[in-house]
Amino acid sequence: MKEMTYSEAIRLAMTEEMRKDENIFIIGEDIGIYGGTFGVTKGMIDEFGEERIKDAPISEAAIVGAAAGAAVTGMRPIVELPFLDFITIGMDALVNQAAKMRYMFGGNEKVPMVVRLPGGSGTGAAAQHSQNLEAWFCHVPGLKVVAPSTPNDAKGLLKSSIRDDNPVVFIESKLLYNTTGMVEEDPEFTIPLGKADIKLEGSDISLITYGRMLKKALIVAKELAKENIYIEVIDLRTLAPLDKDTIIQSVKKTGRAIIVHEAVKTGGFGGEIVATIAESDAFDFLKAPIIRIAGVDIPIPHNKELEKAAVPSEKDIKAGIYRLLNK
Amino acid sequence: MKEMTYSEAIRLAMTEEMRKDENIFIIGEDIGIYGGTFGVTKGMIDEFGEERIKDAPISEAAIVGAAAGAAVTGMRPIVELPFLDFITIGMDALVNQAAKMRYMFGGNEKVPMVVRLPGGSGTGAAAQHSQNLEAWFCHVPGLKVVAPSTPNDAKGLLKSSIRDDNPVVFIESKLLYNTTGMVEEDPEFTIPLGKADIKLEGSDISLITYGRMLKKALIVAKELAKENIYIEVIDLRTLAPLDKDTIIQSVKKTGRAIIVHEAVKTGGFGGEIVATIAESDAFDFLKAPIIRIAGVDIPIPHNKELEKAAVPSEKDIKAGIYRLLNK
Amino acid sequence: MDISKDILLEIYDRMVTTRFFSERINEFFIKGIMHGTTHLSVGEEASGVASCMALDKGDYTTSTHRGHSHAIGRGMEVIKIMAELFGKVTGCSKGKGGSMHLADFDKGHLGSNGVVGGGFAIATGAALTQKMKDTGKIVLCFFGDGASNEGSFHESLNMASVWKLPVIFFCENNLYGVSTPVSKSMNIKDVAVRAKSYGIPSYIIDGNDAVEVYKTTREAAKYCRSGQGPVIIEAKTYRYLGHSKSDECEYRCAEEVNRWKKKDPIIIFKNYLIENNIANQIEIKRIEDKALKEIDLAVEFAKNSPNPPLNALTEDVYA
Amino acid sequence: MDISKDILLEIYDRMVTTRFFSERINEFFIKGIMHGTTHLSVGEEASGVASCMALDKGDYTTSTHRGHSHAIGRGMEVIKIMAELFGKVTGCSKGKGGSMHLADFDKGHLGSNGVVGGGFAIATGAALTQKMKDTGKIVLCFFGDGASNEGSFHESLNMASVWKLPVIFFCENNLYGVSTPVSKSMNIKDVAVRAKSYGIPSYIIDGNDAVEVYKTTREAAKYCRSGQGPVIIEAKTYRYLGHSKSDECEYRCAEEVNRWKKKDPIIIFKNYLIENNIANQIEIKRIEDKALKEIDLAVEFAKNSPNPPLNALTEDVYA
Ligand SMILES: Cc1ncc(C[n+]2csc(CCOP(=O)(O)OP(=O)(O)O)c2C)c(N)n1
Ligand SMILES: Cc1ncc(C[n+]2csc(CCOP(=O)(O)OP(=O)(O)O)c2C)c(N)n1
Ligand SMILES: [Mg+2]
Ligand SMILES: [Mg+2]
Repeated sequence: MKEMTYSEAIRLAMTEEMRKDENIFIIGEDIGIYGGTFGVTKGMIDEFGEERIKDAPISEAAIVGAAAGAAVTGMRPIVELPFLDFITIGMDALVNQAAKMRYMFGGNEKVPMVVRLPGGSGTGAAAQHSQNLEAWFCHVPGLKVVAPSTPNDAKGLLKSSIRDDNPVVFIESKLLYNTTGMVEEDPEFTIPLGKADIKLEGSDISLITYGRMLKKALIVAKELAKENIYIEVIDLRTLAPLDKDTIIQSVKKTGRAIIVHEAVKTGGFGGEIVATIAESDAFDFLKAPIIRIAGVDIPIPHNKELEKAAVPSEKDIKAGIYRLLNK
Repeated sequence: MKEMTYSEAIRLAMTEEMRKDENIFIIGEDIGIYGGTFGVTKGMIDEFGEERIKDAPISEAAIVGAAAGAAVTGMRPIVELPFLDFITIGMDALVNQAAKMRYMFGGNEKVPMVVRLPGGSGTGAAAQHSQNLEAWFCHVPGLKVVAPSTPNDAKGLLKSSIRDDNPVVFIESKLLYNTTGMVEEDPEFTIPLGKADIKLEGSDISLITYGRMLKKALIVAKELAKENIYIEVIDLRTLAPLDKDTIIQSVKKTGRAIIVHEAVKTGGFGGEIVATIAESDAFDFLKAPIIRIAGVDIPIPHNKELEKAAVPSEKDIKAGIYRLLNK
Repeated sequence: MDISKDILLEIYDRMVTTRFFSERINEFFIKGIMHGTTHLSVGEEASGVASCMALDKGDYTTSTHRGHSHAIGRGMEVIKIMAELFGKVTGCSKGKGGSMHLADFDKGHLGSNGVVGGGFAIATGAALTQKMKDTGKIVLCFFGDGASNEGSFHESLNMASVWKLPVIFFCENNLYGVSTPVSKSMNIKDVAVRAKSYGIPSYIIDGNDAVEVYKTTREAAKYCRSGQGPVIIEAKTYRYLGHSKSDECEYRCAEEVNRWKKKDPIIIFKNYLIENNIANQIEIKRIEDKALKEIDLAVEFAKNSPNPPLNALTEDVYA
Repeated sequence: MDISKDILLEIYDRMVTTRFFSERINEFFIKGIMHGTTHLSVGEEASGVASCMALDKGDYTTSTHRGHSHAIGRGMEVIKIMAELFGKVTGCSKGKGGSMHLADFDKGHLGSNGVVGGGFAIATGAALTQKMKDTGKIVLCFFGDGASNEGSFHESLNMASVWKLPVIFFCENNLYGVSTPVSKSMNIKDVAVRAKSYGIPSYIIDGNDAVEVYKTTREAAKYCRSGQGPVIIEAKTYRYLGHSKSDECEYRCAEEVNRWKKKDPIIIFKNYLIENNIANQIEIKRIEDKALKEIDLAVEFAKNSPNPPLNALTEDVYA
């Protein structure tokens, strides 16, 4: 294990895979000498050259669509968009083409591609540079959706995503790029898609989260342990396919569930998690309502204080837990 | 009241509003002499001319974006896309521009526009012409989302949508276009956005649905009434803002909830409805899990039998209800 | 450029096959015995078929909603196309795609597309593969006049030109996008003018002349293969039938249709073959009979084929 | 075309105001005391300001991520722009927009945009309003060289040309989109070439020459107002600073930057004013001092303004 940032872990995952398989290349805006909007691909052009670290024109529809076209003809492209928000321009290519090609053509093709999207607020860049739209992708059969919260998960899951024969939307959290953690160095280390990770075991409440909110959840859980409240913190890691078993088993054990995500609450992926529990046999074990602590239903504002108030705080999470326990 | 089709009701709503307010115009592909993909605007060009029934080039991004630009400068555009699926090309204009303009610029502007999208499967046109993506729009603060199930609702809600000062996504169900019903003729008749309609009262189960599934729900409810099972059928009509009160009151009364929608289950709007119930005080009244009967998680296939099997049938709904009652 | 008799007759064969196929499908829709929708290429057989015939083995194609001529042009088995339109499990897409989703990856046909403009970027990506793997193969991307107003046209042609990718963007300009004449969807007469925006060459040709279509495509393919980048070919042509099922064609006059029918691509090509002593009436007749028979057999095959089993419903969403 | 002294001096005023404003913002970001991100127009003041000054009252503008020059050019109050960047409730967007979301609907400025290419269609729609209401007003749509590769560019310019809408598509070609030089993002030298795809006129001008920018924009505006449709103006210019905060500019050489600094738009314009006896050194100095003072006051105002109240969080999502 070696300590590195989330950003370095992602770069390492790509580097290792690209060394092994020459069909892999990265396509995106300013990912070459500039190193990408968040510096994730910095330096990769020195090793892999312009042909495999492809600086594209500002053309998100063509970037995502060309990746799909390259994927069905034998390449394994990795797309990087500068901000998740701009996938709005590539939605036809992603949703109507990449996700459906295999099924629509009778299962004759594979579409091995990864679309890396830096999501989330916290940088002050406001409404068009701060969204969390994972719920959209989870509603598209044919796509897989991954959202790692730690450097090690990022590395292991990205490698699995690159090796997967389906289009994978890989959501990176901007505010995590500079966070550090211990990362497996073995180039054969991967983390399978579709497996949640219980980041902390507990008996009183199942807290289900992913991405940037994990950190806050763990802090709250540790604080509450002092009050003898034991939270089980489940990091979904992959949203589609969803690891329903882990969620349901945990809720059966604890009898209480709280879902935490950064995306705006209404229509967010939290609803899917609640429904997964509410329609399962874990329902009979429930001692309290299932609640969601999620982003406020607004476009993200620029002002720092407002921006902060738009996403769940540790206080919000704690308040939710107390609410559950008083029930 | 007068009997007319869903399609005629929509045309009448637009015609009445356009006669009253010359700022309203329709923009879309082949909506003039051709009358639109489903004939909804047929004949309108005779009354309103090319200037107000604007045939546009095949350019969905520009169509939706131009509507936004026209809206903020004093017009009240109605967009018609040939199929809901093609909004994928206009997502930036809809989500990053129209929905956010008001908030992002400090509340100084209004964006009165309606985007009419024919959704759903059943026509055999396969994966790229059959989607139900209402869940996406409900996850975008700044948008309102309407999905009428009857001709009268279509008329009343479309008029309210046109008069609304916000971008409204108005989802029409293709398979409903030729269905008939009694429609209010009073040009001042409207139905407010955000109000669900209890289409059938009942005591045993709350069935929450919208759009094309309403018909199936009512048939099932009538059949089950013969077995002394009384279903309360709630037609949401507006998905955003959601009429939580009506849902919660009903579930408090019946103690059981089943959600039915045509869209694929995973990530669908059903999750939001389940969560609305599960986190409310209706939770304490629940006698059984909350279940969703929804589309199979697949792209829509062409074959008629498969296509039919991809969306909830009356049998599926009935089975769900029996499941709930045996609990 | 000399074209061998074999190729010329094969072009004729596929053109008449497309014509008969389309007419048969049209009947089925009129009779209401076919599920879904369709967009027929009657009148456009030369542009769709002769261009495909100009490709080499291993080259790729992407097609549009109006893609039967391309599927047949690429040599896909007619029985499988017919079965697909019938939604049968023996169809090229196992009955899941229908009229707008025909593909045969082994033959390099990456598929038709229900989204207008959906193929531009896919073709560009496929061409990127050819360049990165240095295969010497090229991609032919079909599109309509209407599709050239989609943003994906612009993004893809620009990208292909910057990266000098081997792709022919082949416009079948049939003068209308559904009911909208070119004059109302763009402020220029020729789509090919747009090549200037990308610094690439273009051709404007008579899309109803199979020989010209074939020769121009071969020439463009050669240019692409040489590594100089993409090309636009604009083939002027016309569809005789409605845009899709149930189109009354109120937006155009009968006189216009009749004018174009006098330039029928199949008749023009037949006359060419006869006048140049490439084939005689008997040979021509034999090809036509064979094609008709093939359609009959395909219909037979499709009708007798089973529907996909219900468990196919959830298969092949993921690899 | 004669330009009045008042207008010339006002252009100079707004240009130096933009320069001082930008330099001050740059400092704030270097010091790390500003939240968010920014894209500065230092070196591009002539194209951004003189074009706006060529508009009439009631005309509209749409702007880009690099939009301070346009906001100032349209005569928006500097204190409100500054306050907006500070995220204060006194900002033009009540602190919710920040550097990329400046608008003043009363002044016809429909706003800058965080999405590259996001303004094309909005400008087209605003121009449609002018045409439908027959206002005689026009729209000026700013965009960058990089933005011209977005699909929305193509769709919008095509639509505007087909409908003959009164909109000037004004390209500030600063030779790069972030780190990508024009030569790597398109296979043509001049963005203006793309006007051919839409059958519309275009101009290529020295974007660092305020007088040329002003005159060309007036001329183009006249053309638009006459109902003949849209126009492209391509102004060649250069940004001195990085793309946004924390850009080392590794993708370009110091020599290039220095070459452009010799063609500084403010110095060129100052010399023009003096050489043509439009203003003397003292007048110039007075304008510059006033501008500097205005920035100081704006900073003061912004710093002393309150944050938006917490209840503003959920306000103004809907009308
Ligand atoms: C993105 C998208 N927009 C609209 C449609 C509806 N539609 C199907 S075909 C068509 C016309 C296409 O015109 P053109 O590209 O000229 O092809 P043609 O039908 O003439 O062969 C339209 C508007 C669609 N399928 N996809
Ligand atoms: C749709 C979209 N893609 C990418 C970006 C990231 N981005 C911001 S500015 C920029 C470069 C724009 O270049 P250009 O249009 O030439 O404007 P300039 O910055 O040079 O003024 C990019 C790629 C974005 N904001 N929006
Ligand atoms: Mg056409
Ligand atoms: Mg630039």
